[in-house]
Amino acid sequence: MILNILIGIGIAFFGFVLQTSIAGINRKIVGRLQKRHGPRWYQEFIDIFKLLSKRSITHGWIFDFGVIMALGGIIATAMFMPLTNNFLAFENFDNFFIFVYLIAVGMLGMAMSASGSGNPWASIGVMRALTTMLAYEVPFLIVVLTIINLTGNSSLTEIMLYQQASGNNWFLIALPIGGLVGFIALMGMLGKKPFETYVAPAEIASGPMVEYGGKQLGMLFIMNEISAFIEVSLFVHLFLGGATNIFEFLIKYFVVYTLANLISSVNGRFKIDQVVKFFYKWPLIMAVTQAVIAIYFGWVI
Amino acid sequence: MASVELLILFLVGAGVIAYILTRFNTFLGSIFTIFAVMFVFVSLAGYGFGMNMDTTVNILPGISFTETYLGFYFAIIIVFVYLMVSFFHPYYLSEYKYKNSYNLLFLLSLAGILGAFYTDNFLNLFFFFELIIWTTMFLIPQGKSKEAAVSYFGFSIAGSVAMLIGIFITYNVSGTFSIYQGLAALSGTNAIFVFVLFIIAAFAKLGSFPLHIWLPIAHGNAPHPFSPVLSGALVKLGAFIGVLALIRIAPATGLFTAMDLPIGQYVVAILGSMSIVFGTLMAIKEDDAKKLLAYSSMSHGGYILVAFSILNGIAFAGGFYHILAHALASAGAFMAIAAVARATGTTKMKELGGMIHKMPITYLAYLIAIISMAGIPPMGGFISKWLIFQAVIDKGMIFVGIAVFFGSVGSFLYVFRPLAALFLGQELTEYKKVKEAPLLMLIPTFILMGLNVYTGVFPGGILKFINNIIVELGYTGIEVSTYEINGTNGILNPALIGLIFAVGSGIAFLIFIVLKKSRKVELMDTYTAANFVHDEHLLHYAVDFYAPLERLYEKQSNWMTKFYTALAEKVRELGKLGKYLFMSKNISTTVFWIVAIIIFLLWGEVL
Amino acid sequence: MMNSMNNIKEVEDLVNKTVKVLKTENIDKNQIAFEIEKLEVHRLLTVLKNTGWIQLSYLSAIDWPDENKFEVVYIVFNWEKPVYIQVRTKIDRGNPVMESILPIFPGAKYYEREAHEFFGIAFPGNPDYEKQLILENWDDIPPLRKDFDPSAYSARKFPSREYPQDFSVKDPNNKTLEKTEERKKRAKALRVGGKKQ
Amino acid sequence: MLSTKYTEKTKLTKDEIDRKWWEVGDYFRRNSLWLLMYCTGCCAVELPPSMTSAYDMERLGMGPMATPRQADILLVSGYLSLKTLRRLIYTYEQMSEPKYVIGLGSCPINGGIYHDSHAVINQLDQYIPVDVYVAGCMPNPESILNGFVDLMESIKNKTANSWKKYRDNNEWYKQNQKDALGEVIIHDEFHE
Repeated sequence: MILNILIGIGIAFFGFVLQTSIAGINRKIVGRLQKRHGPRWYQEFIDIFKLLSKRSITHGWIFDFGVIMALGGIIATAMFMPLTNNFLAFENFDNFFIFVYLIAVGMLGMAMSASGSGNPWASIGVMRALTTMLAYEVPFLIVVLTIINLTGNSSLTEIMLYQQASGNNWFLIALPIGGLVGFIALMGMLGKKPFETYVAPAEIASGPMVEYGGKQLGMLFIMNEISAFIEVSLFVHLFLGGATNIFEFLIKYFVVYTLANLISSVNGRFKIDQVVKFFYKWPLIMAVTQAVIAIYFGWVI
Repeated sequence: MASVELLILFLVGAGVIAYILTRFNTFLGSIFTIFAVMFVFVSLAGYGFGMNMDTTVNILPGISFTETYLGFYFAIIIVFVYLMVSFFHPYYLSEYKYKNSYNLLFLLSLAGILGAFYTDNFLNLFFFFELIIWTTMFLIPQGKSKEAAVSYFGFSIAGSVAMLIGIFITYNVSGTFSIYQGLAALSGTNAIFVFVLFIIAAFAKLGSFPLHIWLPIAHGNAPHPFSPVLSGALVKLGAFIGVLALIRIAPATGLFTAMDLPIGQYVVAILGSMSIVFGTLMAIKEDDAKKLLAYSSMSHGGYILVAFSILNGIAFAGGFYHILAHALASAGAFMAIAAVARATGTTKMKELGGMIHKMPITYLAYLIAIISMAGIPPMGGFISKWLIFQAVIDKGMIFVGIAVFFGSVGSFLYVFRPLAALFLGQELTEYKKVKEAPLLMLIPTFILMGLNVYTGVFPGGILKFINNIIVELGYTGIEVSTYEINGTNGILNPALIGLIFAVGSGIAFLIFIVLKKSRKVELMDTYTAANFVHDEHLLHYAVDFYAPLERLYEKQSNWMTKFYTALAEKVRELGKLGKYLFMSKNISTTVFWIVAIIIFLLWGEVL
Repeated sequence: MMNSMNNIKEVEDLVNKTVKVLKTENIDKNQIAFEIEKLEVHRLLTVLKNTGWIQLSYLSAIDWPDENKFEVVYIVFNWEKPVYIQVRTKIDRGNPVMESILPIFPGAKYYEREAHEFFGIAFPGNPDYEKQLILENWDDIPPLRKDFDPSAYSARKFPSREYPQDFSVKDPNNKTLEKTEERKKRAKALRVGGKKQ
Repeated sequence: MLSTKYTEKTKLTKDEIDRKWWEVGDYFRRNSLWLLMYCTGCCAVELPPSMTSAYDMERLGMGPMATPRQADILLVSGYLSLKTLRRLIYTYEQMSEPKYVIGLGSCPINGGIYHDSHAVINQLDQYIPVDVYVAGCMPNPESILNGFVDLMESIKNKTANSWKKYRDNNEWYKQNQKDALGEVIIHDEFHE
């Protein structure tokens, strides 16, 4: 058990390092997109360690307890994440619902400490984050319902093996509409530009993060990176057939995150009720049609 | 060998003694009630688990008891909730008008519950139900709102009448009043008829979609210590009738081929999922914390209905576990709100804020309760939701799936609202002198916190007991080993999740401790874009927390209340017509109408 | 061009008809100023408002210390006939009191507060004209009066001290600058084929 | 174009730096300076060109941040009226340490063109300590970036300790602020 826990911590740390460096590379790509030089690739690391080295302020014990609970929840989720179809910390315990609901612990921790900081902007940011979560969660779970119904097993490694076994037929190809809904929901989960209403720096002064300074903000940045790692690797395992070796995983991961980031860098920002209206109009209809087609008529490409 | 009949008689006697004692001094009376309920709970738990309660009847005429796993499971949960709530009595009873009758009615309703779950005769079941309904009907207006009692009584009576008609139909079909032979003998159209009537009774007691109007009114305005009992325990009676209807009768209506579910079951599942969605939407809008938790009970009632309408072992396990998890979570949440209401006098979120600074333990109790309500891993709610998801996904029910997923994410939203508006945020000046709840009130909060965590991390023992119930109902249970639950398409190890969550939090705590200590700053010194704001009411964001979300469904939010007022209007007009016909001024018209009615009724018989 | 000329003519006849005009001044093609008695201001403003000059564009004052007078100016504007009318009156500087025009133009509330703050003119009839609006904790005579000396105030309130002559952070033994110079020279030399300029 | 000249580096004894890793933190603090977007005066119009493609401040690791809690640099861009100075001091005290102040333009140095006005202060240094001045009545983006490089240089040489100066002789600063502003935290009818 101790060895598994160590492997889990290794996976979580690997996820953090991977996501932070890819985010740094993406900042450079977006820089080049805007015809400017763009920062160094390890700029995200420097930002995080700079934050950890500053002396910050605290608004009471709930302000710190929430941040610890948030980072703890997210690290716990990342420890369950399989990287390739045979490399994971806890054998056949990587159930899909663990990821969806342990991220909710992270979200609850951050929400609690943000509204505990006593700043109205933080509470408004938390309200927007929860509303966005309500918006993108339902279509995503409907598509995952179809996937689990087809594969008959809700553990990520089984889903990977199912996709690799049937002639490497990824669910992105087998369920095209479902894959599209999954990607839109991924954009919502990552908080990328069209759905970035809860960290809107111009409107509500960076939302929930308004009162965080040195080390709390650094820990929240780490939490943000690891949750991005969880969400993107969930997408890779569910829709792109996971990976047989680590390099395949890295390539798929990089392609998915960069695509999401590029779309985000050319987009404006929705108002919060537009986000809810959008997600309950198109992605939900597409998810339901995909589910009906796949489960009842059995037309799976 | 504790005997059920003696327990009931003991409770009735204890009620009378409690009445006399509370008349003499409320504190003493309430302490006596606590010991009475504790005695019942200990004897029930001691003998009940081994299924060797003595069910012989020698004093009470015409009453007969049998012992079933199902009945015991419900009884032990409800008696436990009663025990937890009775710790609150000493501090609340002093301000109620009829305080000495409070303890009496409290113990009488407990006697009714014991009887209801142990009887095997339909009439006794109905009699004990009426005992519970009447006692709670007198308890609710102590919270100074007559309308709550009227609406509660109206809907409960509608449910009981439907159940009574069902009982009479089973009687003239099967010839006996015994529950198990009676239901087994039903078949064909009679079965469907009784199924529908029992479902109406279940919906009325559970407060599910079509008959949910009374839930927020009754729970919202009930006296503070009684609403945890109302929503934690009494809603479970509806679940009990639901089990009788959905599993015992399970009429062989036409099969719904795609999901191989009988049509009746699927309709109940759809109604259950509608009550989840409407409960969540109404709860997000609600401003009073107790009404909000009432709507959450409505949505969790929907989960229980969906679980029981899918006919396989996984769904039943999920349903029964959800009954336990919801009972503990909503009792804990309501008691936290009651503690806040005692300290500040109001439960409106507009007027409250920053209660965490003076009542941290109540805050922790509420936090753990809502983590379980939202179905988040380390707590019990997650296990039951996971089991229900397994069942819904296996059956491939998409629209029920939408409602179930919407409910689980939505429950995170509306349970967070009181947390943010009531407990966190700026500390308002008028609540600066508020003190933490007294020690006696904190004992149940600690116990409930521990139980919520226990049911979430070690569900093995409880699921094994639930397997007995499922086998007793005639379905195959789920395989549960000490640490793992294997559903049909996945394995879950809740102890491992709890451990890993602890490891993760340990790492985060380590990072936090290693780094430099941060400077304590009081709450008013926040970033207000350099404005000098001196009034913390301006900095506390509590009023209509999810405003953009509420705007989306503002107009459609009171359809059901409009429907019921229209219905009431129709009944009043019918009454006026009757009055006009029969009580008109000249006698001749009334006599004529009476004679005409008699002739019409006897038309078939005489001629 | 044509209609704006006769607009001015109409305005002049209208104002001359209602009040005794002391002086008129044609500022530019659609703005005209009238100087009238202090008591007739309210009457003229109500007449102008009824005939279309519904917007009070600005209210302020000018300080004439040598005549010992404050000149209060009201600028009203008409949306149909685009003509600005300035109504000017002279009030005593020693005890500057001017009835408030709140009943005619409610918008004048903040203008009057500002005029009071910067000139010290009292506006009875405006309930909160004494409240401070722009200057926070002002502790001197109203600043826009001519006898107020801002540079003296600035010297008194905001002292300044001598900076050390060379304030810089460059590190002398920082060789990066010489290195970049040589690199630039070499690059230029390469461009011209190594020949020394 | 050298914007400023060099003076003697102050000798820093070991016990002044509280913990050894504080110096390691200097590398990170130097290469990721976050700017508080608090555009107080007219020099703020020079910031967008220094962020976009021609000068690109992000390659130095610098970027705009919305709140003082998260920011390292307080950029005083241009003249400071009395009311803005009150809010600036309040924001400066909300920033997390170590924090730096950059004075853009000539107004923070000697009041610039508003030196004789009753509403504008003449020297910013009297009220909050300033690390780097960038002179010029609206300095062009190149000199602004040069100022940023100067700040990074002074962090490297550990001479950018204005926040320590503010902490150590707080009374002197507070006294100056009281003389000029009367009182920093004020009550007005709009926020009661």
